[in-house]
Amino acid sequence: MTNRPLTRVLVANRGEIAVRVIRGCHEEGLQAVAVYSEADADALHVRMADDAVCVGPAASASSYLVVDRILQAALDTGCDAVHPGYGFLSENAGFARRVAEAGLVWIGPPPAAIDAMGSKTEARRTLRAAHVPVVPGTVDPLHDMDEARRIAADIGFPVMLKAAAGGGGKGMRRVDDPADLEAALTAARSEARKSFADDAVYVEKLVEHARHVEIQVLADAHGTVVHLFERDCSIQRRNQKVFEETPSPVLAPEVREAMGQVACRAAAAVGYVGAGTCEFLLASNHTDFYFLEMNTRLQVEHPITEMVTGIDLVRAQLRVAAGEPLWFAQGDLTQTGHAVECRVYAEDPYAGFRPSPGPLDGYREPQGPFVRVDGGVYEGGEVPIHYDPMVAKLVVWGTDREEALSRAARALRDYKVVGIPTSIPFFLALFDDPDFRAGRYHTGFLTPAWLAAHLATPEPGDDLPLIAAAIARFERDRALAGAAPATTDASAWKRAFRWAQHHRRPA
Amino acid sequence: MTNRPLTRVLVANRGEIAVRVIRGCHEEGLQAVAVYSEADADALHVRMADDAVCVGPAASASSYLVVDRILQAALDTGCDAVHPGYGFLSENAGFARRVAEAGLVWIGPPPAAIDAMGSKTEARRTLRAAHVPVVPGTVDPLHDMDEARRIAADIGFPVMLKAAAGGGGKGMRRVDDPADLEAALTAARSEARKSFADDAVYVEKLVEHARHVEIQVLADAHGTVVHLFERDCSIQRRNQKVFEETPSPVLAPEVREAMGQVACRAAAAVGYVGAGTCEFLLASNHTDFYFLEMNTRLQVEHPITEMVTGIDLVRAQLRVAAGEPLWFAQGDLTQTGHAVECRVYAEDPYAGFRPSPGPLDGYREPQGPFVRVDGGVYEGGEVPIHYDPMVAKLVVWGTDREEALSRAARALRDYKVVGIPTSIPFFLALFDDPDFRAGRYHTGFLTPAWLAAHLATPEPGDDLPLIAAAIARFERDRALAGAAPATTDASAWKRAFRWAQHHRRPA
Amino acid sequence: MNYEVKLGDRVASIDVRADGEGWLVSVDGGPVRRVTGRRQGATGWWLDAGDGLRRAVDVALRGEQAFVLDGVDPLRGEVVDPREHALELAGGGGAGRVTTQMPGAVVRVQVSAGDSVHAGQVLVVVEAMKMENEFKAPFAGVVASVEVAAGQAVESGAVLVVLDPADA
Amino acid sequence: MNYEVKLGDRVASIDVRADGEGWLVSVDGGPVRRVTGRRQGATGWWLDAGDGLRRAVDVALRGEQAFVLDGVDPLRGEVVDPREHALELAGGGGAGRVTTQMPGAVVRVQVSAGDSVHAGQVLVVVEAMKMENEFKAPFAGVVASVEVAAGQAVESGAVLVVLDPADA
Repeated sequence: MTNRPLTRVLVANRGEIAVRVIRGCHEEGLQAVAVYSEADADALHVRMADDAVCVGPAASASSYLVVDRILQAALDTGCDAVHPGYGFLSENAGFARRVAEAGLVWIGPPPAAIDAMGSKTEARRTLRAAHVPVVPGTVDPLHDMDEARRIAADIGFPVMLKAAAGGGGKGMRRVDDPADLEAALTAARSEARKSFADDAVYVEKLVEHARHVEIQVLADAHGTVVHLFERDCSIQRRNQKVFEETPSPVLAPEVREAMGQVACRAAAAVGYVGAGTCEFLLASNHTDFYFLEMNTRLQVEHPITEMVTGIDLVRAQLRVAAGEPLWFAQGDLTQTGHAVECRVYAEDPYAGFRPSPGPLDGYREPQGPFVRVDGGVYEGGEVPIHYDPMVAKLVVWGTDREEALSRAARALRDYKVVGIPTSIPFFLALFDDPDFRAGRYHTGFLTPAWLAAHLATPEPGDDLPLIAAAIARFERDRALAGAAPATTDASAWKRAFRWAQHHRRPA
Repeated sequence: MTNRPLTRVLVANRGEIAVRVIRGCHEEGLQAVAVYSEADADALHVRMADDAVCVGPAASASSYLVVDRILQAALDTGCDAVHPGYGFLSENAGFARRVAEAGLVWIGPPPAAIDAMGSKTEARRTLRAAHVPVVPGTVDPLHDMDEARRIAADIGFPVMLKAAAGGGGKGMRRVDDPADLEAALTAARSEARKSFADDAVYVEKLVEHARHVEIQVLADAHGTVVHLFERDCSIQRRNQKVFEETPSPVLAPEVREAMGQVACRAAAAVGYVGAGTCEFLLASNHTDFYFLEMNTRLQVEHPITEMVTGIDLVRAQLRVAAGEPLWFAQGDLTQTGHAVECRVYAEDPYAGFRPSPGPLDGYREPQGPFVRVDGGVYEGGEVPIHYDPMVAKLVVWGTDREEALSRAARALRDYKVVGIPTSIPFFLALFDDPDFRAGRYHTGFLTPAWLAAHLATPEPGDDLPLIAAAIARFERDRALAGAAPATTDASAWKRAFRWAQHHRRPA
Repeated sequence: MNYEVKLGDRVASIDVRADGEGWLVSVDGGPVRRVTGRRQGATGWWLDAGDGLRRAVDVALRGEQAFVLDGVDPLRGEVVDPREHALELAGGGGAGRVTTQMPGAVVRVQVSAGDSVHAGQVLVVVEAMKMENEFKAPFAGVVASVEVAAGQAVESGAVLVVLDPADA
Repeated sequence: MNYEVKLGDRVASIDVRADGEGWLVSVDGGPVRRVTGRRQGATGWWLDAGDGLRRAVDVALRGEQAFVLDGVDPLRGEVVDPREHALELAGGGGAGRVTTQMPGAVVRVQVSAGDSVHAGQVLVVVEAMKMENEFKAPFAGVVASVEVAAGQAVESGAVLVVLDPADA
């Protein structure tokens, strides 16, 4: 691969990740062009880009997901590369191919690597051949009850029966006892047939109380593959990550080392180039781990890896895409201190995490030592209804886990979002849990019962909030009635003020 | 010294350092109480503190410098400790003694150490005895011409004659040639007598093209003294630091090691406890260095040390003041990567850095990887006229100097201060200078000629800024005339909106 | 001016009068206290109501709806001018209006005008950010009118259904 | 509406009319161009004036004074409604007013009414943030009036001295 210096990058995304990529481009001396839907015309990524193109109406399917419009925007604005961010078109191999066909550089892995990891069955086969441990079970659908019995006995109970065409929990059955296997298989097949018109079912070992631990990998086009250690993403609500940390509180150095090597092997097996993440299930013995899938793009939680390694993953992506070799080797990388990420969502933690998009009447991000906010909004802007309700990611580093958490708690309290409820209070409740504080958690930690017990709707502690609301209303009524309020734009406008000129020109 | 856990800290300062200290207190689980002058009633440090007390009118001499009022505020609000920040009362040994006499913990060095370092003559004597290199010359005033000749020949020309009672450049004479010494001494004595009614003059070696390099030290009450490496503060405008970095681009490891040991010796010589900084002149050979003075408090530029060592200096101050031993030894400390600080002032770089206090109509701080803003303002607030015109310190880390500078340039471009000019464009001009980029600079780098050559008043590059100003005025005129503007508070108020309740109570 | 303020489960009648640069405030007919303070930035207030009751809070108002951020606690409710409210009731509206909390798209309307409904019965389903939200009858009654149709986009605060209480 | 806009050394006469959600703008009598865009947050604007002339800028207005932040460049000047200006001149004010750029305290007044001054002569010294700032005569003339006294605090934009040009 030859070097191909970039000059102007189309950022095919929105929100915080578009802002993050624009920052990386600017640090590398590249221009960045934003795309936006009609609903995002006022978004921060539009304000920060060097140019911006509207690609359609609010619905993603009519804007951010329309390959032709995104490509046209890149060509119209003279871009020579496309960065897809995460989500949207980032793992769409067809889009990656179209980008290359248009003569632009794709800032992501080769389309073939996306394809290889995108098909669950193909990935399982490829990776077994590369000695990557996957969850024990069958790759192909079960033929009959005999085969089911034999394999289940082989991998050990409990096992999980899963519809091959499945998703969303349909056609899944947990089996704890060999005696229940036959009835469960019949039920699973029946449900699979009804849901997907396909009764193929396979069997997998059920990994109980597992943690979700993933490894960041980075590969260049010259054959170098390194890993940047793990992220523990086991704090999940309804299978969605909400908090991540690195190092994992439970990973022994030799397990980390093994997992890192496996991740590099998996990446190499599919000819990976760029930044990617191998997700693993870590068994409750904290030793056995199983490959789940590889995300062939930048991960939401990539900043915590940046904080402990010092490596800027977006800048690394840009350099690798330009054909540059990685400027460090595995042995140069260290994991220093501890980093955590809190995903601050426009969700009401006191109402079942109901989405709470809306205007940000007041907005002030925390700052100070080792605190970083990757956000996509500003005061006076809004969190639109149409997309992922993320406000920002709060990323905090400390010399150790305790320092990172105490600092994160401070930053959460510093974070002022006024107008819509957010998940900020949830994290403070999480940090107060002794099990969490001790690092004892798994993917099932945040049960509905836990949430109900730890999140009581706040009530005014004294009269001051009520008095404040009444005074604010009183002053608004006065201002609307034409009386001069203490501070408004209008009164500021009327104040004579001059800062521009030393003196006025003689008339 | 016994342990004395703290619970509530009075922060006897304002602006960004008050905010910084409040953050440190909150991370340590301590409450923080702010003091403020009438001019600072709307300041960020007031909003962020757990409680706040007005200590007088705008003038510092009537508020932040009034020992009795600060002490009373601490006692009235149930504080058990006082953090002085920098400036104001931070190096006032009398205040430190009063704090202790009131039964409160002083978060700073012992008053005797402040005194010892506060007197230039005493400090020179103490430190010479501790084998700390000071600028060669006399400690006591010169007796006569013979002595002047002997000593000047001894230390080598050029030398500087300085009024013992002096300051502000009065009574100072540079002497390059022995033949000029007698005339210069006569002139200096005459000027000193006229200016200070005291003709005592001493002689010092003139260290030409020197850099200002300082060492951060940290000492606990149990006899441990460590240093946290250097900061290069040679980029100065009129003897004021405006940009700092660590590591120094020119310090060899063995010089760093020697300078660090000297700083620890200096601190130990005066029984130092807490955080302090030894300032040195580094000669143009980058090997010889001379102690200048010790600042017996937190330094403005402390964040860059935090970024490369990972040590939170404010939290360290709080722990040391509570009697805790340092939790690391010299050998545990490393300097990782490179950090820079840009002091963003409300000063107009296009008008001789004239102060430009005023309202912050728009204000958005940069964010993202390895960018930190220690600020004291918010959108809709102001930089008051009465104090130091600092808006914030932009602190940026990178794996090396080049990465730190390219990232800092990005962050400076991300930084939106609307309403008053700031020194932001100056830093971008500085970063563009090839000598600066190569690390070739000394304290005389920023000459008036350099500033004139590198800062041309910006002009509109096209019609858009003029059109924007006209449209903004047009919309304001429309709004004042009562027509409905596109976006105003009033129209937002009128929009029906409800987010609180699922349904209204039946009437 | 007198306001009915509701935040969380707390309801109070608050009297506010201007007093120089501050206010005179009485809560639930209690003693009049002098409150000093000021607006700071877009939503900030720093208020001192005496007796150590002083701190920074943030207030966002939108119509009658109020959002107060006190530390990290989001307190939600409303500030009502009873005079306006009296007018509104006289006009016949307001009683049993079921409204949205967020913008979204109507997925299903499960009732029609004239239907009797029980408390908790799902009336309308609105999708926002890929989540379906059910809007239920707050009390038993009869559907007076349905204000939206399936497929329609709705703003925050939009009235979905008007209910007449069963016992009215 | 027509405005006289001055930013840096650039002066333009700009005509602005509302046009649906945008504006029709003509600069110095040139062709009318359609500008679309919107206000974003407290001071932000995103404007598209066609032909690739589009980007985010920030504008703060205070009276006739304008501050535009374009990238990192602070552009300063004024937006004047010539009709208001005509009225003001008819009232006799405005010509040779020497004004402050920042709040401060008057340290010294070095001229009196009736004094003849040369261009560049120091008239008044104002201290702000520990720095003394000299205010000089922009042209030769006669001091019509002195509006401040030593020791007095002055706001930003305050008139210090009014000068009549020597050749007027």
